[in-house]
Amino acid sequence: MDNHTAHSDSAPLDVAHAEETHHPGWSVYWKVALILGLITVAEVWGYYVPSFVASRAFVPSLLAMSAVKFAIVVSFYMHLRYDHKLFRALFTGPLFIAASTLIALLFLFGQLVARFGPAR
Amino acid sequence: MATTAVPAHAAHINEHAFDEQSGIWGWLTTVDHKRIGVLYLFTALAFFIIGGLEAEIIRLQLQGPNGHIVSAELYNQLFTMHGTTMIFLAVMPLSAAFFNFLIPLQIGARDVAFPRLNAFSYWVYVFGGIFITLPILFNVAPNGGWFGYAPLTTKLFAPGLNIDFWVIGLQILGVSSLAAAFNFITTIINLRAPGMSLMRMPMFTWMSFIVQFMLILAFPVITIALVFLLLDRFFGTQFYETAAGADPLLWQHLFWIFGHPEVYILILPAFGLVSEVLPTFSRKPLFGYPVMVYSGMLIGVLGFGVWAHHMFAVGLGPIGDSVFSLVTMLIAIPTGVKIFNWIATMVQGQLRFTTSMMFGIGLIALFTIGGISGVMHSSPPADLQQTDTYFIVAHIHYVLFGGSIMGIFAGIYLYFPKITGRLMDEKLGKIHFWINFVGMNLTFFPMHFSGMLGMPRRIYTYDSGQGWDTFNLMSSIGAYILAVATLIFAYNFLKSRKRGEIAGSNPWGAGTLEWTIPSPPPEYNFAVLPTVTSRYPLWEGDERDAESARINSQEGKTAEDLHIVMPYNTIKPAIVAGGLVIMFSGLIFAKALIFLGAALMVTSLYSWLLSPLEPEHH
Amino acid sequence: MSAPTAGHYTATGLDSRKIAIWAFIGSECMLFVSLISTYLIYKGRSVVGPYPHEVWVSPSGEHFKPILNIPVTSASTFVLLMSSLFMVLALAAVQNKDLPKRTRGDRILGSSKLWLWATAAAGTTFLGFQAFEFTSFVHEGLTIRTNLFGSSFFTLTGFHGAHVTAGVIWLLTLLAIDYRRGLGPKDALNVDIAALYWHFVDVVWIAIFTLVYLIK
Amino acid sequence: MKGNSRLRQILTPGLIIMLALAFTAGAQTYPNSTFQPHSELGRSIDFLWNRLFLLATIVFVLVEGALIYVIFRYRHTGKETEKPPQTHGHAVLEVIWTLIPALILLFIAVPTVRIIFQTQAKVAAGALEIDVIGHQWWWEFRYPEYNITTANEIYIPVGRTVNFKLNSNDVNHSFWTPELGGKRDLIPNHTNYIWFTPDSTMKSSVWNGFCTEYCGTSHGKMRFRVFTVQPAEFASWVAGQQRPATFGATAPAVPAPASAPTVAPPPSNGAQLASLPVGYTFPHNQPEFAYAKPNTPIPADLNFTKGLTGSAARGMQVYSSAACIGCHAINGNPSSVGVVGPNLTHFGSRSTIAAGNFPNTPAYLALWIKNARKMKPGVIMPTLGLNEYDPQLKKPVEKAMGGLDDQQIADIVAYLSSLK
Ligand code: HEA
Ligand code: HEA
Ligand code: HEC
Ligand code: CUA
Ligand SMILES: [Cu+2]
Repeated sequence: MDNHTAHSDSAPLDVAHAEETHHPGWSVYWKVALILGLITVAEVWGYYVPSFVASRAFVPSLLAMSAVKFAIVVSFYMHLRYDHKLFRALFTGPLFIAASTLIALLFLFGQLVARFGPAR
Repeated sequence: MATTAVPAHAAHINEHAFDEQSGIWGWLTTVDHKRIGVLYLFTALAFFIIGGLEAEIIRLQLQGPNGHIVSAELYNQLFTMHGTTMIFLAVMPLSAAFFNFLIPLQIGARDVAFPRLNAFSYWVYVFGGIFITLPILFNVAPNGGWFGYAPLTTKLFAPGLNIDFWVIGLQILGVSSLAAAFNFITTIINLRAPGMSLMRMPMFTWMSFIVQFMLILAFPVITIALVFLLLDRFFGTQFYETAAGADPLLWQHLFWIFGHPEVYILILPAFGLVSEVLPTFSRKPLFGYPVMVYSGMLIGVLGFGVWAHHMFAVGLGPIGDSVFSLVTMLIAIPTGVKIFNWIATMVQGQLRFTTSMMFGIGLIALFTIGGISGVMHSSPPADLQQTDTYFIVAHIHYVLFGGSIMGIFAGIYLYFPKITGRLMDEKLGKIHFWINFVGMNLTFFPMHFSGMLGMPRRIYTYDSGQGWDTFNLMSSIGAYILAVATLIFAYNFLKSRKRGEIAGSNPWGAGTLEWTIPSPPPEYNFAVLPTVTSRYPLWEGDERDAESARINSQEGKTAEDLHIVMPYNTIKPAIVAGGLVIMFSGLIFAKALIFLGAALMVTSLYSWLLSPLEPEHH
Repeated sequence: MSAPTAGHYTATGLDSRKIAIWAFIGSECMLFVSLISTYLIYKGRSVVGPYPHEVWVSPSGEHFKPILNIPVTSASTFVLLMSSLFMVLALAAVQNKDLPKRTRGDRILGSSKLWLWATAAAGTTFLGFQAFEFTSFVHEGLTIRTNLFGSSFFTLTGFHGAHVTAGVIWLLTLLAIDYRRGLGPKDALNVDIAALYWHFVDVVWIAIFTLVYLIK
Repeated sequence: MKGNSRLRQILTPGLIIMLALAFTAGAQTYPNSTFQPHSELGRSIDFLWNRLFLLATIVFVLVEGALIYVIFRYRHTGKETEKPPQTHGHAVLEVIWTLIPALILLFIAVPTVRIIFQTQAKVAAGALEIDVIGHQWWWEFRYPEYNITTANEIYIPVGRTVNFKLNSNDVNHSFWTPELGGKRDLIPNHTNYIWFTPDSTMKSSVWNGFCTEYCGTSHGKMRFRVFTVQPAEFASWVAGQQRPATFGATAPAVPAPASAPTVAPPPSNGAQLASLPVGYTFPHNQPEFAYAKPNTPIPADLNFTKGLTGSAARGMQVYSSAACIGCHAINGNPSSVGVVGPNLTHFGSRSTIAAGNFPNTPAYLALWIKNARKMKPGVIMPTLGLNEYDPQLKKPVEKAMGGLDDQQIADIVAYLSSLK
């Protein structure tokens, strides 16, 4: 559209200008891949250590490791760390609702009772 | 402060609005958000009448004890289709009509972000709507209730085609809603005119914005619930097979995780419309704008944490009951804030009781009643006496009819002149309002009594001597009165479209952007993208607002005159939609159709994606 | 995707398609959460075997090992994880197409075709693993109809697999364009969107791998 | 708007009168009212309801009152010369009308949570357990303590806590007796409980019960009856139900309950018990319980030969060689062990048939056996009358399909009616 520039002096007020996104390069990407790989190795290794599997730390630590992997991919490969804050909001909001729903459902179906509340 | 930015000029109808591609072909291929909005409006009103007719038969059957107008089988189809039609085919698309028509106008855009996707959403809706509605003519309509609880909907207990139509139909309609929601989110974020900051957006656009997020988060859940049911019914999986150990509560949870946000999806657009109506006819800006925005957001977020209040009778356990009860009660607070802020908007105003205003005030009065009965359900022990009785039916109609439908009527009377260039007949409008108001209360208020006096819902007949006869008779008479009201409305609507008084660009003296442009708006909406400096550019904007309003209120120029690039018309989205529906219906009719539909869909989709949206820039 | 707003004024200065894909990803979170919840809710509720982690006895008295094959799935997980690396390199290559390439390393890193192929190949490998897993399950007596575990497992991983398949098709379409006319910085956004989708599908697998395969 | 408020002026008192009517009218007019609780569960719900209703009324009056006032006060007169003040908001006011609803909700939330935990606590020991099993579209009731299985009608002693253990055999149903307490769903693979104590001061009465979860075609016809009777009457009923249906034999002289009830009857009632007939049945025909008598009309095209007399002895023969035994059980009739339909052991002692839809009289029973599917849509029990049109199979019943002629049906009626 050509003629909207009539008022080019009035910039949108609430949003930043399209910023140049400075994505990291190979030097960061391969390190990220390495970390991801190492965590995966740790996860699988943990699966094969019976004493660890039996311990109370097993489930929480597996969850933590996968959460870290999740966060790394999202923030580096999906550039959420570098991109416009709008994208962060578009992703984390729904993710929050989704995660809460998952937890609530597991609680309601008694899959989390042991940890969070007394059995009925 | 400029009192009004609209230059006084003789009101006449903007002849250049819809003529760029007229005839049926023009409507089939249009990608213009306004025309798609009009299509939505007409289609959804038609479905509203169909849903209403179903309700009338229900009321005829229940008019007295042991009624036998329809059989039990047909009755069960009628209430299922009444609920499904009203929710998915009438109220949601009526809201969508306003999303389409209004949002780009309110934010100062020339179209939505993805015009062809928009056309696609509409066609999927129409085809899906026909798909799910037609079976009632053959006595094979869905009959599982609008929330289709498993295991009643599994093959074992519902071997017929009825539920197949429902599962597939809803799946199709979900595609339409999702596609539209992505479109509007993007549109609102990205196509606001210069200066149209988020906190200057008209309240209707804000509420719609929130609704779009609720849509994209709620619909995937019912999609999955339906996929499970579909796999169970067609491919022998066991998600809802109790013999295999399945828990019927899975369906209920998944459905209501969708279902509760859905009810706010139904009400927030109406809230938004009323938030346009009240300031316009009070000549005052909306009271507490920021709080209205935040309360809407809060309703949206909390709406995802209350679903199990539909399941207080299933035995969630005391902790689950308590938590969901408390969160449900919390929702009353932001909703109350809205009610009070609307009333405060009118305080000290100069209230003009146009039909639109009367429907707007009607919403406040009636929705409050429905909201209050909602709070009464939110206390689980008390709800155990109420759930699945007519007390619930009373609640849902006070919020849905007294809320959504009243708000939508307010919106139709307000925006009819913008859509058609002509005013609706105010006298008939007021008659419509009063008959509607009386009929509505006569129909649904007695249901509070029949419910608390023990009448379960979804019963196709009841025995005499149960103490329900009088209340049911009242409800039925009320329903017939509502039919009269609806007929008056339909007459007014059709008559005024052709012969109504000519409106001019701003017949109500309203303050927002959409009133700066001619009625009906030209295909490009704004000759120049406006510059916005306030929430009500026509009331309180500075001279830059006035300038853009002046330029845009000029009529008679075509897009070509102004060198504005508009998207091509195209039939492809409609074909993709057709392919999608053919593909799904193949599950019922013939496997070959699945492949045929898929092939049609994929090829036309590629052809759509590879063809340019609009002429190259020059 | 065509570019409906390319060259148009936008309020945020961002491209509409990128906003739309992020909204889509947000929506997909709910989709997969519904699937994962169902799987977890039905865990341990099947009335007949096979079971994921427990030894089980068939009606005819045979003893069977737990059905999930962790070594194979670990390998496929690793492949999918690496595909994300390839994808991000493909995007960088497209974005930096016009930069001078001096060393051999520059040329390798700057080859969008290479990395797109690598990503698509990794995706296909993952799908191959999945096909292998599914067929071996069927041989061991687990189909989508066998029990609740079968139904929820195949539906969850099948949905994920369908997403990967769609992603591979998308990548191949991009490759076709790359061969026809070369992808350059002006196409970066198209590749970026595909990349976001691809990474998201990977991220979902990260969650599935832990919740379905590793936690007993 | 003048008219607007005038309407309200008429409506508001009208509504109040209607409410008052609804709350005060006796069981005669509103037999299923939730406002006349007869158990402690019902009363705690009623307590909550009263609180909710009071607060709701206050909110309603305030909001609608404010609305009407504003509509009147600020209507456009045409005489205004200036634009109204362009107020944009008022922080203090907005905080106030956020806090007041919050406060009101607190008054609801606290007793709500208290009553949730109170009513869903584990039932006290000594409660009478009744297993309720939902079927499309009838109720199976079992008293594990007494080893009784019956259908569609339950007897419970006043003053003793009953714990209903709810399960379903097919789809979801919901168990509700409005006057005794709230509902609870019957869900397959999911055991639910609801317990309450019928008021010990209550005279023997009957209550209507309903299925309130949509469960298919005849959901609207899935009803039941609850008889709250004095402990002695209950004991006598139990004794009667525990006897096998020894057709033709005389009843044993002394009632001998298999296991003595733990709570009821209290010792002081011993004398009374002896004076009661064994196999007590509630005198439901009294006019004050008219609401419990079904009024469902019979389809016009369903007739039965007039003047036939049935023989119970012959009836037992016919019954025992007809399809009936595949679905119905009668303790004492070794061939009749089906589980698809209601247990008929003491069928003669029930006051209604077909899940509370018809009075249990020979005329209705005969028609039911002849063509159940015409009398209640969708039922699983087949049409059995010879040459009768079966609305589900869409064809008449032939001899080969087990069709029974009217005389045979009359005999079965005689037999079943004798099973007191
Ligand atoms: C437009 C749709 C809509 C809306 C907006 C609402 C709003 C609310 N609903 Fe409603 N509801 C439905 C549509 C809707 N509902 C439908 C369709 C069903 C039935 C589904 C089915 O079974 O078929 C249902 C069922 C339903 C149930 C389940 C009942 C049952 O089946 O047992 C419950 C339970 O808590 C409930 C609660 C509420 C509450 C607390 C609100 C609140 O959001 C209301 C808040 C508003 C107010 C309270 C009024 C204004 C506030 C003030 C003036 C402030 C002061 C007020 C107080 C302090 C009380 N609703
Ligand atoms: C927005 C939603 C909406 C709307 C507007 C309505 C409107 C009406 N509803 Fe609706 N209703 C629901 C949503 C809605 N309903 C839902 C979700 C359920 C639950 C379903 C379930 O249990 O699964 C329900 C259930 C429900 C029941 C309970 C059924 C049962 O449980 O057995 C009843 C009973 O009276 C009823 C009645 C009515 C009536 C009389 C109207 C009236 O307002 C209708 C007014 C009439 C019309 C608007 C059209 C009449 C027009 C004509 C006659 C003109 C004819 C013109 C031509 C031929 C050109 N509804
Ligand atoms: C296919 C199974 C089936 C057969 C065969 C069958 N019934 Fe039934 N019967 C039922 C079911 C199911 C009901 C419950 C129907 C309802 O109320 O919805 C029922 C109900 C009844 C009732 C009412 C019971 C009550 O307490 O309300 C009577 C009496 C009865 N059957 C008698 C008979 C007789 C006599 C025959 C044979 C001539 C027979 N039935 C054959 C399944 C069967
Ligand atoms: Cu059983 Cu409704
Ligand atoms: Cu809800």
